[in-house]
Amino acid sequence: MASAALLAITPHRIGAYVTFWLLLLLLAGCGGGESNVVTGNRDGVLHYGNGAEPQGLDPHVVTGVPENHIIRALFEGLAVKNPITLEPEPGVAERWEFSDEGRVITFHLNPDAKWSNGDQVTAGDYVWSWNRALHPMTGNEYSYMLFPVVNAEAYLKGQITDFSEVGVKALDDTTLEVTLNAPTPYFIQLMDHYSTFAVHPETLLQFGEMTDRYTPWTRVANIVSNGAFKLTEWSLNRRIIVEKSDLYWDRDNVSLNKVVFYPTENVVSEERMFRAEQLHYTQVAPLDKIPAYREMPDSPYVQAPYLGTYYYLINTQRPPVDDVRVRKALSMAVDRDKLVRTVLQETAVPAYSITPPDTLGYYPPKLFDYDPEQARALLAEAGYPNGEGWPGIEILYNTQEAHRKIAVAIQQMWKSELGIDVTISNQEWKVYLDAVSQIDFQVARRGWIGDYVDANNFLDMFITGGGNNNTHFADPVYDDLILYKAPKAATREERYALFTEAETMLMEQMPIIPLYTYTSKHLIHPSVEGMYANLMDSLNLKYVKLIPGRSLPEELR
Amino acid sequence: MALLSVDNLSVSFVTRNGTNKAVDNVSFSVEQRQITAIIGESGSGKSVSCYAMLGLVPSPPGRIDGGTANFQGQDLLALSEAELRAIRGRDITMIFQDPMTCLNPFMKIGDQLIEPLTLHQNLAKGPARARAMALLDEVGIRDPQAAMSAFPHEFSGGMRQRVMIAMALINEPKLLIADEPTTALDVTIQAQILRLIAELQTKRDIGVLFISHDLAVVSDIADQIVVMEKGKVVESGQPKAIFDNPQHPYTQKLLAAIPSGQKAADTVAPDPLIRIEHLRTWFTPTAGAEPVKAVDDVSLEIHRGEVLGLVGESGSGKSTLGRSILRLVPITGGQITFEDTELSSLEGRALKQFRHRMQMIFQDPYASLNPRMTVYDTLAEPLLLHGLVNKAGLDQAIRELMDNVGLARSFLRKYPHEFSGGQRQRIAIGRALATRPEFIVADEPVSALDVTIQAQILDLLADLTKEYGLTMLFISHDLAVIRQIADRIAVMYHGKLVEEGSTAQVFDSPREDYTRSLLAAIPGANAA
Amino acid sequence: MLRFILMRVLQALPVIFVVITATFFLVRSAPGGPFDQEKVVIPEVKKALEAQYRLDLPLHEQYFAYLGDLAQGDLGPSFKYPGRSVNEILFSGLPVTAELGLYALMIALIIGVTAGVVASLRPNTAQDYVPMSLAMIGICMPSFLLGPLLVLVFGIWLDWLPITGWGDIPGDKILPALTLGSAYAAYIARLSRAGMLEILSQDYIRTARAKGLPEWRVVTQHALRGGLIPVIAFLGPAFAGLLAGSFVVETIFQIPGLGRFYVQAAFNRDYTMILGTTVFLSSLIVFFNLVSDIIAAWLNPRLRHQLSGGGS
Amino acid sequence: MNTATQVFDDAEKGSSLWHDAWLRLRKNKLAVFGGGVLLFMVVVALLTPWLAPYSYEAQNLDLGATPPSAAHWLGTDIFGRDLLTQIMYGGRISLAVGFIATAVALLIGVTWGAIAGYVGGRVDAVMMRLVDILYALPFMIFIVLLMVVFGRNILLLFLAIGAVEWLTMARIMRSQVQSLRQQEFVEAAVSVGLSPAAIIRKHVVPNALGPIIVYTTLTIPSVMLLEAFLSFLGLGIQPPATSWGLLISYGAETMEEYPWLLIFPGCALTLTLFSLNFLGDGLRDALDVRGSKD
Repeated sequence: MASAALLAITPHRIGAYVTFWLLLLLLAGCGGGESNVVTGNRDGVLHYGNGAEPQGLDPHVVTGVPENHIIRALFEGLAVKNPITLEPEPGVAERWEFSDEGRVITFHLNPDAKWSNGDQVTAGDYVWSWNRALHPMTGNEYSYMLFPVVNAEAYLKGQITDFSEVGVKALDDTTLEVTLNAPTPYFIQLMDHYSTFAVHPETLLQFGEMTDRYTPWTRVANIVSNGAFKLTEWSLNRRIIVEKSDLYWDRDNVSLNKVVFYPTENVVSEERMFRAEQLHYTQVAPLDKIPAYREMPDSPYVQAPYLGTYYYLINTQRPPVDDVRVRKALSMAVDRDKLVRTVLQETAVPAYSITPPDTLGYYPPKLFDYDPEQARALLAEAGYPNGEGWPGIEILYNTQEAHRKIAVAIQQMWKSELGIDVTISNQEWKVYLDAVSQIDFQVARRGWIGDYVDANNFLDMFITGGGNNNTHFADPVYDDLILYKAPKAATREERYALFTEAETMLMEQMPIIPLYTYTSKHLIHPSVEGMYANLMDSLNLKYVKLIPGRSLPEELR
Repeated sequence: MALLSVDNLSVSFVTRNGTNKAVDNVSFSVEQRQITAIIGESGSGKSVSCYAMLGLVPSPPGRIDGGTANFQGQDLLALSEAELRAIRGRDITMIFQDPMTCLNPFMKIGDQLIEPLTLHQNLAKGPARARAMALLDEVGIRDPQAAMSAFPHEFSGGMRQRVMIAMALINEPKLLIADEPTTALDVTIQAQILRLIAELQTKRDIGVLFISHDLAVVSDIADQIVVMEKGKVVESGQPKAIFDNPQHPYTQKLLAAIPSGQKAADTVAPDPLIRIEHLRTWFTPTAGAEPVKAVDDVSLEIHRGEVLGLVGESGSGKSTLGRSILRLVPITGGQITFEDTELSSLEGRALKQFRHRMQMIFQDPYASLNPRMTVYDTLAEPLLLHGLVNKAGLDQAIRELMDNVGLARSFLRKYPHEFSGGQRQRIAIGRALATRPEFIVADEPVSALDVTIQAQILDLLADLTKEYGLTMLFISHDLAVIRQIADRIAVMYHGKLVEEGSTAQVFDSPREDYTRSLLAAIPGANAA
Repeated sequence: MLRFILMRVLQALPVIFVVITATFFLVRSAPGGPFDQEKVVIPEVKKALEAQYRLDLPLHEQYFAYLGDLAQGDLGPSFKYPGRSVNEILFSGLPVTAELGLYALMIALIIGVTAGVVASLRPNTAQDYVPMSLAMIGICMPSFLLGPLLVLVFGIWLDWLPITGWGDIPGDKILPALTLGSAYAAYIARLSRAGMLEILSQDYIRTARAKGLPEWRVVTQHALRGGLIPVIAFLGPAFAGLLAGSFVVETIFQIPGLGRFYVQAAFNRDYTMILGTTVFLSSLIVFFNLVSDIIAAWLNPRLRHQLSGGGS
Repeated sequence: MNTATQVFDDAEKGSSLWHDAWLRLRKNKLAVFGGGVLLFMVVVALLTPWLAPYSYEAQNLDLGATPPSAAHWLGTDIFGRDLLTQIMYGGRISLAVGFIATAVALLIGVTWGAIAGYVGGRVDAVMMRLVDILYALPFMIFIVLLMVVFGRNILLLFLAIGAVEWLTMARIMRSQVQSLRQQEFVEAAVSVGLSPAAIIRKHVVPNALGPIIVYTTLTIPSVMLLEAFLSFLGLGIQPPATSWGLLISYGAETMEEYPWLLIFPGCALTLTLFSLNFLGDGLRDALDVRGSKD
């Protein structure tokens, strides 16, 4: 009877209680109002998925892509890249001229170029900043960007201590003279890389020494920058907001009033934010969703070739891959077309060389193709006919879904084409890095994104003892080609021929197995204009415009 | 017209193992201003019949099969839950057996007290509190103001039962059901509570339904006695008639079970087996706090072959003394000598060797047996541990033990929960005897048992003591029990030994006031 | 009370100290350093970096230097986020994570206690099985699955709730709190069911019924308090666990909390950050255990005397 | 024990706690169902190499992810591999990890907790402080170190999981033992002269099994998911070997595009979870010889 009472009263009461809380929860959720995109389009605010929280905003301290996007909004280099052609265009320097067969560059700074506190950007600022960028105490990981400059490398390595010996001089406030070791065709490009940017010396010195890495000078209240935008909010892991700068020399051509950068680490969340119109732009697009996006009319999905190669490193000293025939067999057994078509959903281009095709007009040779017959023959020649006597091989990759998919597919290709035993092994990022730098692996996954558009940036990795070589590949002829012959080449054609020669040597020795060339993959809201696809995935926010009234395709609503 | 008249009430429990008739065609009545007592052992259905009337038997498994319970012209059994609730706590109130568990430990006494008032009479908090305090005063709580904001655990059992009574009376009920209200209490407290109930009953003109297993307890206060056995009423009538001229054999058995008489004094020459000198056992509940002096400077001799009765209220330190002798609690100071061995300094192997010479029987046979060990395993463990028998002789030894403690051999493979309290206590006794000890501490071995069972166990203990030539320290709060079994008596109060002497001496000419108050509290003076 | 707290804190200090020491040497022995990157850093630059962060000193000197800084409340500079101190990062993330944890705990309590109590009222019926089965799934449903699922249903399909952010759009705190809280709700449901079953069989519940109290008052006023003590005891460790375990939820919902830093610090070998978060979290664990013990003791009048430090 | 049956006649014959529990368990339909499902899973796992319709590593990249069909009952994953086969092979790993790692945790946790709770005092304080310390250590660094120091193997996985899960077990056990220690039957065992080890083994542990069993049934599924996390960190199994945890986490990423990749592995885990729970509850009730209370 007591229980009968329970039935009669309690569930009713508790039901009401539950309903109450559910209602409360739901009510709290109502009234979402307009989306970011709608309000942003009206007010000229771009909502930008930036991939991660930047380490910081000090151009000489940080490394990485998310940092790049924000720093290049806040600062401007001597030259900028044309958003479509990537050819250099005036930045802080309104013009520059070459002399001494291209070894000396004289930059003429725009007198209208101003720091955000009103000070003029001077050539002296650049000398001071490059001193900072190259100073051994600063610990600038991208200092090598300035190595073409005379004595820059020696200064960084402490071989000389007097910065005046380094080839950079301020002739007057608006004239900067840079002396290079050799003619360096891509040097002007580097002026758009943040490690060569100028910082405001007085501001930095206000918070510490020149070489201090961790002073608060980049905080909202302190920072002084010279770009199209200035920093107005920096909430850790929440958002960074930059606002159009009134002192920027080209302010009349800047359309956006504000850009909000979001640290969108989770790819799936980022895509969902885009779908919910909380973002105009995503850093990437989730692979599995791309086919569906592609099929939409007026698809917001934008894909473009990207200056990066995905490849497998091979330890050329560890059996069985110490045998070049084995390396070639492995490379030829990979059906790159199929890999790209299926696992990668056509978001990459099959690669047969380390340098991506059309790197500023350079097209690497295609020296081999998917050829299981020949692969088997090579393997047999090396002493493993049909995989007999094969000691086993392991593919190392760092823990990430994309790498896993590639490794699983390639493992199966090798197994089925060559009949050999292949294991794969994933490791946590730093453990993986450790193994790669110690060359403690047989085959390891690797990717290289170009710092600047030039084949040299890819090919000079494999010089003997190069920090990013990681394969034990060593060939004096190759070193000679890259280090001495190519820089001295008189013409672009001659230089590219030398690169082709080097590339051929590399593929003959096969210390790496190139797999595919990257693409950049973004979701861009239809209301955004002025975001041009290019090889560097380089986006200059100053050209971006928002057109209100456009909405996402039907399929996404 | 009777205040409550129950006719042909039948209640059964439906379980997976079948239907079990707990109350079978029971009829009884409570007259206004009178006390009706229902007597019976646990399981006789006495409580179930009362709970069933008030809708307090959980259903399922409980089921009321039939009957009526007329209370002020209403059949309680026909009322809806809501109607019943209006009566419960207002016209009919209850007090329960164990005051330690029946008060909500998380609520202040005052809040619990006024709950029936605010609930049934819509009284505001202020006047309700005033009423509650007056009532607390009436039931003998010294500082009602403080008591109102105290929590139950701050009170002793007797005080809590007073609070329960106050709570039951606060709505001026017509009928009070008291379910074994004194069973869990010390003997002196029991007397006080009984007196209180009787007083309040006459003063307030209420009918009382008093449930108990102990005839002696109700003999002083009941106007009417109903004896129940196995769900049926076997006899009912005026107390005088029941006591003087019991008709039913079961009633006769109940009467016989009331502990009475005194053990014939043996004339053994005092030969001390255990000598306790200046024993102190103190506990420090939290570091740095004032120690609790459970046993404080006690000196005592236990003679070979005697049963020494140790008497005292709960908290007097009598159990701690027993455990100290057996080295079950660490002692703070003093000496215990067993024959010639200094016990307090024994450690490890030597102590283990000694353990089989001294054993203990615990108060609660529900708690002292490992619920996951069969009787066989329980008895085998000490035998094997001390190498008293080999594997081959094990079964034989266990059979003997079973026979000795009066348990059927077919029980061997059962678990403790399958036994009644008395049977369990027999198992516990068997386990204690298994090691063939010389000395046994029996800590309230019969306090948790029904009165008839209590008599059986006492007889068993007496027989076994003789048969095994045991020396026993028999700890109890119940003087009647002690009197029946002990050769000598020691009385403890607040950790100290206050009186010691032969049974006759202590009963006939107690030296201390405290002993006298204990003696005065023995219930059922007119029944004995 | 003060004495009780003081005792507990004194007991906790050696634990925290051992945790610091063990963590310090553990992270140093893990392969890979804070400055290892995919593009190899020039050795001279790496050396300069290590010098800036005292990593060039012998390990024991680094350890003592760290302890010295710690004693002054300085957790050092972050390796991964130059220009930010660990203190600063912790205190920027803590309020958010704490708020998230608090909401999650509230949701867990509301759902868990409700389900547990409902189930306990009619054990072994559908009213018991349904909430308890849900609870079981809830315990085992990983947040990396539940989070996206909730987003999909409530954020995308139904379009009722915002899917990311924290305090930017009204209602954007609901889904993260729900995701984080659900596993705890499930545990609480089981705990409160068990606790309630235990209490409902107590004698004093019978007393309450005998008073004529309606069943809901018996449950809410008499049974709930005792029945929830195991839940309270669970809350302390749970809250600490929520803070440490909020990583996945913070990542899914783009919440600027502490959890992301905690996990990323380990991936980045951001030594000071790992140590800082570990010290911080272990102190929190101690703190919340203490708080929940105090609350449990305070709720239980029989234990309240412990708080005053003396016997009853 | 066997000799006993010779002396006593049939009526007196009984059984041990475990035999008795078995008899009770058999009567519990849900528990039998749970046990049956688990047994079925174990048998399937053992026979998978012979039962599986496809090879677990054979890919059909051009087929890609397809929903359930006649050829592939549960569909295929993005590599065109048969999902049913993947789940069957995954079950081998998951069940092994779930049961063995939990057993490791159980063994350490119960022993540790029982000793700490029974002995009490300073020993307890030291033992439980150690548990506190292990709780507070950064788990991920710990795992990475384990991996580096010992290399990668499946045993290490058990060790790593056991090393985390035993902590809670120890706490539960300790609180159980602390309350059991004050029971009179333990005191009785002391007075009989049993050694502390024997008391813990024979009197304390069997009576503390209830909550432990319930916690264990909850631990096994979460261990299966933890394995996925460790595999991500590189400690666990390596592709193409798979487990339910891994399948679920892959499936979670593509829940919109290929829902079957999430649903079916999720069902496998959920079914295990419920079976375990039914069995666990049944086992707890069966071991509770007191049966239903009054």
